Amino acid sequence: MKLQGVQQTKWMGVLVFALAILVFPFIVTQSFYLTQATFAGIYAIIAIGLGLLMGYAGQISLGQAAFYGIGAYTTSVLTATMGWSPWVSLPIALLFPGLLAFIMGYTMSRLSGYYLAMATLALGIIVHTLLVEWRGVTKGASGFFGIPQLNLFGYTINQGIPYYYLVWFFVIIVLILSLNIVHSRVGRALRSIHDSEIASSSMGVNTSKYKMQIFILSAMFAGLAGWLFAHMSYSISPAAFTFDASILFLAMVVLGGSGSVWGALIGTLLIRMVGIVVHMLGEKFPFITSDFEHVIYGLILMLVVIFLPRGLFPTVADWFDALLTKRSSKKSMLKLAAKR
Amino acid sequence: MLQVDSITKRFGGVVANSEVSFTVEEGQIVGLIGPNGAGKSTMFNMISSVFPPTTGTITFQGTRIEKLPAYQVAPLGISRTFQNLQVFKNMTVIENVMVGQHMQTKTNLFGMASLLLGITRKERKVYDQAMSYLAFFGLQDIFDQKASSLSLGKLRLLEFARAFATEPKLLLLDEIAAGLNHKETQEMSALINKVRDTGVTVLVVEHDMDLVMSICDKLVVLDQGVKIAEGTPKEIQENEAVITAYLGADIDEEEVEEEAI
Amino acid sequence: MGDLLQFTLTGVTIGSIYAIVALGFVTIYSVTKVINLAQGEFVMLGGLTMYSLTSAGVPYLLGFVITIIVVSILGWIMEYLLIRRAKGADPISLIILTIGTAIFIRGIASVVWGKDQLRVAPFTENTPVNIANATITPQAIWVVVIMLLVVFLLYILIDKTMVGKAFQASSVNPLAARLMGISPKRMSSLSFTLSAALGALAGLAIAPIMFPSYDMGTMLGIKGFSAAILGGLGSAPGAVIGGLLIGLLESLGAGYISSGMKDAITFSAILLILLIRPSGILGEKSVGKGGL
Amino acid sequence: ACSESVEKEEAGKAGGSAGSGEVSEYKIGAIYSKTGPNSPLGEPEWNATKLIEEKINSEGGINGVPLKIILADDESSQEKATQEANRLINDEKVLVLLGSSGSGESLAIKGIALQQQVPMISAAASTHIVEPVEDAKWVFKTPQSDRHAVERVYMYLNEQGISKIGTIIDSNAFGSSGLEQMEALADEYKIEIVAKESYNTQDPDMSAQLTKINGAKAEAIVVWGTNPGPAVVAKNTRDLGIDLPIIGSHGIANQNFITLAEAAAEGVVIPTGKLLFPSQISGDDVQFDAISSFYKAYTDKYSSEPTNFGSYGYDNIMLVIDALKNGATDREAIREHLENNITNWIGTTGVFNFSDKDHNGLTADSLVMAVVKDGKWMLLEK
Amino acid sequence: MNGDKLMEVIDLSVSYGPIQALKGVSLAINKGEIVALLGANGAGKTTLLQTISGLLKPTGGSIIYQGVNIAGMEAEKVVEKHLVHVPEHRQVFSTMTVLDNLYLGAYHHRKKSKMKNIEKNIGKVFDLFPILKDRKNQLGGTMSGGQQQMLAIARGVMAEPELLLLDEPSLGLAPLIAKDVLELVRNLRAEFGTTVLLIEQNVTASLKVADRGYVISHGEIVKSGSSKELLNDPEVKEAYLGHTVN
Ligand SMILES: Nc1ncnc2c1ncn2[C@@H]1O[C@H](COP(=O)(O)OP(=O)(O)OP(=O)(O)O)[C@@H](O)[C@H]1O
Ligand SMILES: Nc1ncnc2c1ncn2[C@@H]1O[C@H](COP(=O)(O)OP(=O)(O)OP(=O)(O)O)[C@@H](O)[C@H]1O
Ligand SMILES: CC(C)C[C@H](N)C(=O)O
Ligand SMILES: [Mg+2]
Ligand SMILES: [Mg+2]
Repeated sequence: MKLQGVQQTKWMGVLVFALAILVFPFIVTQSFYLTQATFAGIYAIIAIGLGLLMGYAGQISLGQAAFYGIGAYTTSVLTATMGWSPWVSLPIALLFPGLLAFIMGYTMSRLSGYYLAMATLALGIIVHTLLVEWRGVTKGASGFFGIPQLNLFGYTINQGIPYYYLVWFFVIIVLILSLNIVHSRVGRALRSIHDSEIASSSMGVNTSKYKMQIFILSAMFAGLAGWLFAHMSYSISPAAFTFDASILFLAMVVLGGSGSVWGALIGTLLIRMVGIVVHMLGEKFPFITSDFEHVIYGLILMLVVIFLPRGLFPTVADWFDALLTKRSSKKSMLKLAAKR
Repeated sequence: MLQVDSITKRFGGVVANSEVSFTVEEGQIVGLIGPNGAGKSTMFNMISSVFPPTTGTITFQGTRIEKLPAYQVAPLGISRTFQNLQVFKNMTVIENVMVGQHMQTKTNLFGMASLLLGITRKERKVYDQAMSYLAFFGLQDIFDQKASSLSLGKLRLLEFARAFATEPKLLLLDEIAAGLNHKETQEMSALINKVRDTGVTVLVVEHDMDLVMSICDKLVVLDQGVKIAEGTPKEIQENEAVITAYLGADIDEEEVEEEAI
Repeated sequence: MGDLLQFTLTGVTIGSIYAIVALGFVTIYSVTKVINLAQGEFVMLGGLTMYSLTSAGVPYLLGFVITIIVVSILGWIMEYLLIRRAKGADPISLIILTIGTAIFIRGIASVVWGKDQLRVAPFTENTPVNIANATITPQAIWVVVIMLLVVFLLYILIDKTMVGKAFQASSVNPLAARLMGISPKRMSSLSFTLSAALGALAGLAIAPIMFPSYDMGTMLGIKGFSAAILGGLGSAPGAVIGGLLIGLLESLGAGYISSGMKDAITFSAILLILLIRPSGILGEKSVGKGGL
Repeated sequence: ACSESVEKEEAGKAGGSAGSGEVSEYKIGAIYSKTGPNSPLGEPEWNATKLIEEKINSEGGINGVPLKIILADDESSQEKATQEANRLINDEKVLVLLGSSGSGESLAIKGIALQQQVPMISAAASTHIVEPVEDAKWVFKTPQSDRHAVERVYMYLNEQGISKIGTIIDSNAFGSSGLEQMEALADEYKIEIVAKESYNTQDPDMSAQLTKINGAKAEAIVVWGTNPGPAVVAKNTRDLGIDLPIIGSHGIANQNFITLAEAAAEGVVIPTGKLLFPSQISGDDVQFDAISSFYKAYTDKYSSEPTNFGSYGYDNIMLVIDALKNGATDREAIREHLENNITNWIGTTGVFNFSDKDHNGLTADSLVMAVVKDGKWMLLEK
Repeated sequence: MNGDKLMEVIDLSVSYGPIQALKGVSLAINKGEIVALLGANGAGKTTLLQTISGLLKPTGGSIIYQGVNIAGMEAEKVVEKHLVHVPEHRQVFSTMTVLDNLYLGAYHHRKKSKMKNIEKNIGKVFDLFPILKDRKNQLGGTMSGGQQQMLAIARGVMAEPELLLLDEPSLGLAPLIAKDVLELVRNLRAEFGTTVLLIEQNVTASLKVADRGYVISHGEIVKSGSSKELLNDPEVKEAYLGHTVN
């Protein structure tokens, strides 16, 4: 059902995307790319949640890695130390980050802007410190090891194609969930908060409730990613859940475009791609080392913000729209132009 | 319907409102006027619960509202527009109005996320309803434009339409005609009347005396935070205190004319 | 008791380092509303440039001056090439822009200076001074002195001069500022140059203490940012209070509670303070009636 | 990311893989942290590996089959290590995986090696890499474990008659697993840890922690970390006028520590492999030949010191070559060979005795104590 | 009061992207004149003022001010020529005090050590708007709508304008004050010979203070004449006054 003038989910897009996911391992068979794609999926889940938080609740989080880490450590402790089944620990790995977000969100509701960013940064650092110091539970800085693999119907989900499908299965679920939220009345309400919080509250939108819900949801997404990451790896360590990781997630969202769910996904893939391209260049030209990767990575961040301030996806989507509407009417072209 | 009872609001040393009381009866158009800084917007903000009064009570249809958060006042049936426009710039015209209808449907974030197909039917209903509101305000032709591309006059209308879409019982309009020229102001007057005729009570703040005098059933006049008069437009126009504080004598129009050139 | 004094001296030293970095944040923020997360990289460049100059045999004082000039120029370039072109991007994107810049600078620095920590000589003879059973090195005293000097000058500049008002005006309302004859672009580039100079100064002051290396900027950036926020964004005295507070929390936390938990202690305290004062210790509550 | 393999695609197909029959080359994968924070470790390991590859191939390979080592850089990141491990095992079909330099990365790879049943030899310190052995069937390692280093330090302390120590560790993986071992072995060596402090790698000042250690009446300060932390510790200790002996870890067995700490470095004692000062090793040491020939070859080629890390890289590849030479040419056979046939095997790190109970195969004797004297590391005579 | 041209706008064009907002506007203002600019919403009035003051760059045409073409000159340079623009929507510095706002109005002649002059001017604007004096330490953004408008005008006066561009100065002002503001325009001229270009939605009132007026529509000047002429022009009445000729 097409409602003109209203943002709606393009189910066609989701379908095409899902198909692409499905056939990817048949086209690209190298294990290297498959691992890359699996990691990309894990990060995409975090980025989509963070994108909701940034683009729709208008909040920045400099500590998303904390929730990711809590998800990963929760399931690691429950399965490796306490012997639970990973499937039973999955809800707990979502619950804990969500709960923390709830408590944090509750106390942080008085903060805004950079002060809120500071609070999330603090959260990230506190959680990281606890992961390092609470050695009795987390086994400290050298990391938690011996995390069991996932089993499904007696079949072990190994790294490689099985894990790739598992991860992307969850990505698609998260994607659909998020698209639904964004294109519902709640999403609309959230977008309105972005433009004028005061006006939306006088429309009866309970802004702090929605912000809180999104914060919790994004934390749970990160927790899910943590769960996936833990059971893929034999060991995890606090080093994966640092400020740098939080920044990386942020960069993914901004690159892709924080105003859209697809943007976060695209941004994630893009960042992975940069890594791969530099890796390949490195094989051709030995002087391109990983140091160079950072230089190029920094460069790309700079260029995107300067030339595509809204991020990659919305800009490209607009070009696309413009192309499509070109023939339909001159009027809409003018409208588009006026937007610029 | 609305009862404002000895409201005082202080900002540090500044007393924006002092012991102000007045009532608004159902179905009326009431004007709140007074010189700049009299405390009109402050009063509006307290009625719509943007911030609470320092002392005093505000009762709306029997409910005390002065301490409620803003989003809880809206469901009771109070809606408002803003002196400095607060449209949702990055949304289309119809989406703006649909946010206005936020309260007409329920379902929270998690319920929403899990519903796949059910929502579209509901969406359709909201959409059609929004369209009819737009038609009411003459905005139907530009329903899919981004709000940021509209001219000032249209923006004022959009704010109005959005506030109306919350299906309020009481509508607060803060300088809704500011920046409109004479002709547009007249159109706005007509629209306010039309809205009242649908059964909505209206409270307006406005400096355009032509508009105020022509549509209001009752006027409340503030000056430096204090209520100095209350009555029908006719009474107010003749009230000495109001003339010296606010309206100014009509005679000087001719003076100006003589001096010119 | 002697311990307390020692912890306090140490806290003040570390805190002063954070404070100088925070002052860089404040300088840029108060003009452009940009949070420049590459501020730590200016500090790093200051330390490493000085290293290269002194090891090339440039006299100490001359090296000092050249370092500040070189880094200032880099700050100016950053503003001219990047920030200016990204006007219209929202604050989050701008943060990402500065992060991108930081990563870029760090990458280049690791190619130029390698990855090892380097040693830079102290300003003066560095025999520790004994104060009632506690010691402090002359270089640490230099750090504190420089910090105080900087905050004093900044305070005068921002709060007492027309330039300071112009700084603020360009950030509050650039359009109106232009109509008053203030060029927000010039102010923006001035603020970046100035804060790069501050960064370089910080780098010079702390290089003899903490062995500069290409990756020192991140930590300093985080702590400086935290100090600036804690003090109340945009307030120079606030940045100093924030920096000293964090330094003291760290050293007292490490001294009396647990050095492993010192970051958790410090940042929990920051959270707590923000809950009580949501706009930082000296921060103004954001004003403007919005649409009311 | 830089992986030094030429004609990779081709080789992947030709495959010197686990299969038997006519083999064109032996393919080995090595993941070392050539860049990132662990680069001081990874760089010499990487160099040593290349050195051996060239040497073997110039001598006509192993039993006529050339050796092909695919080197990969994990940039000191677990995630990258995982990706590279998957690539080397599945795409390149290597026989053995070497690396990585850091404990965290090694543990990450360990999971994959176990899943895919590929023998792996790590160059990192943590004991968890090979313990418990039941959970490390395919995993071996050559560097002395933290346990060895701590044992060596404790032996030294006992000799000196010091029984109360204050520890200060880097709060990263290296430091904390050092502390873990210090705690675990304290009773056995009758050492009392009177203060446990830590710092973050980039912290500018550690006076607070040191004041606390001093106040706790420690008789020595043990600092477990890599540069620059220990240099700051040394400097702060001397600036504070604290007159306690400082004992470091093998993590600072390099000249840079001395460059940074300057005068404060004087007298600092550490446990280290012998490769730190080949010229000071006595001629009758069983490792003498191995160490001096490797040292010479390395310094000739790279004109830099191989450091202890070079020795791990060297031993790792040499162990594999030993297996191949002895006809163990598939994954399972190499594992069997490493577990069963490495006894009294002389490497540059130490003398190895692998078994199904011990996949590290070293004792604390493989470490010696060194002290800074006149700006140089010197062997500490007993 | 005639002949001595202070500013002449010749064939000025301005575009927002593909949309042309001004299409060859020409007008002239003599020294000491008060000129009204009339036009419907979106006609291009604000655009014209912003182009004159340098906030917008024209795509064509010239603006000769005191014999110099200032078209395309940066806004911050234009104001140094004592060509001062009081913009639409007040644009006060919301987080700065009233006093700081006023000081900034005089920013462009800070160098000539005219501090004494500045103090004098502040006294003067305080006389004009006593509320500003009472609230001199209140933050601009917390003032009421009308108070902010007064502050914006006062800030403009602080710049010692020779040519003052006023964009809807009485927007949101109470009727009494609105009259005062128009009165002020005449006082400025009387006292300092300030020339004024004025935009007002209240066409009658603005034509009453102005000597002459221009009517702009869809980016083009469609009419001009003395205030009397325009006031009595049937088309003007029809279009802007809303009531038909009686
Ligand atoms: N946050 C605040 N801090 C200090 N004073 C304030 C604040 N908000 C409003 N005021 C003062 O309170 C008084 C009332 O302001 P209010 O905005 O209600 O006036 P108003 O009647 O709406 O005027 P206008 O017609 O000019 O919009 C003014 O003197 C104003 O300066
Ligand atoms: N930033 C902008 N981007 C695109 N179009 C614009 C922009 N600003 C103004 N316009 C368009 O330019 C035209 C002239 O606008 P302008 O603001 O000059 O009108 P005005 O006469 O001042 O109207 P008002 O009485 O509403 O203030 C209008 O059609 C408007 O939509
Ligand atoms: C310094 C080294 C001994 C570190 C060690 N390889 C590790 O586990 O990280
Ligand atoms: Mg008001
Ligand atoms: Mg206008």
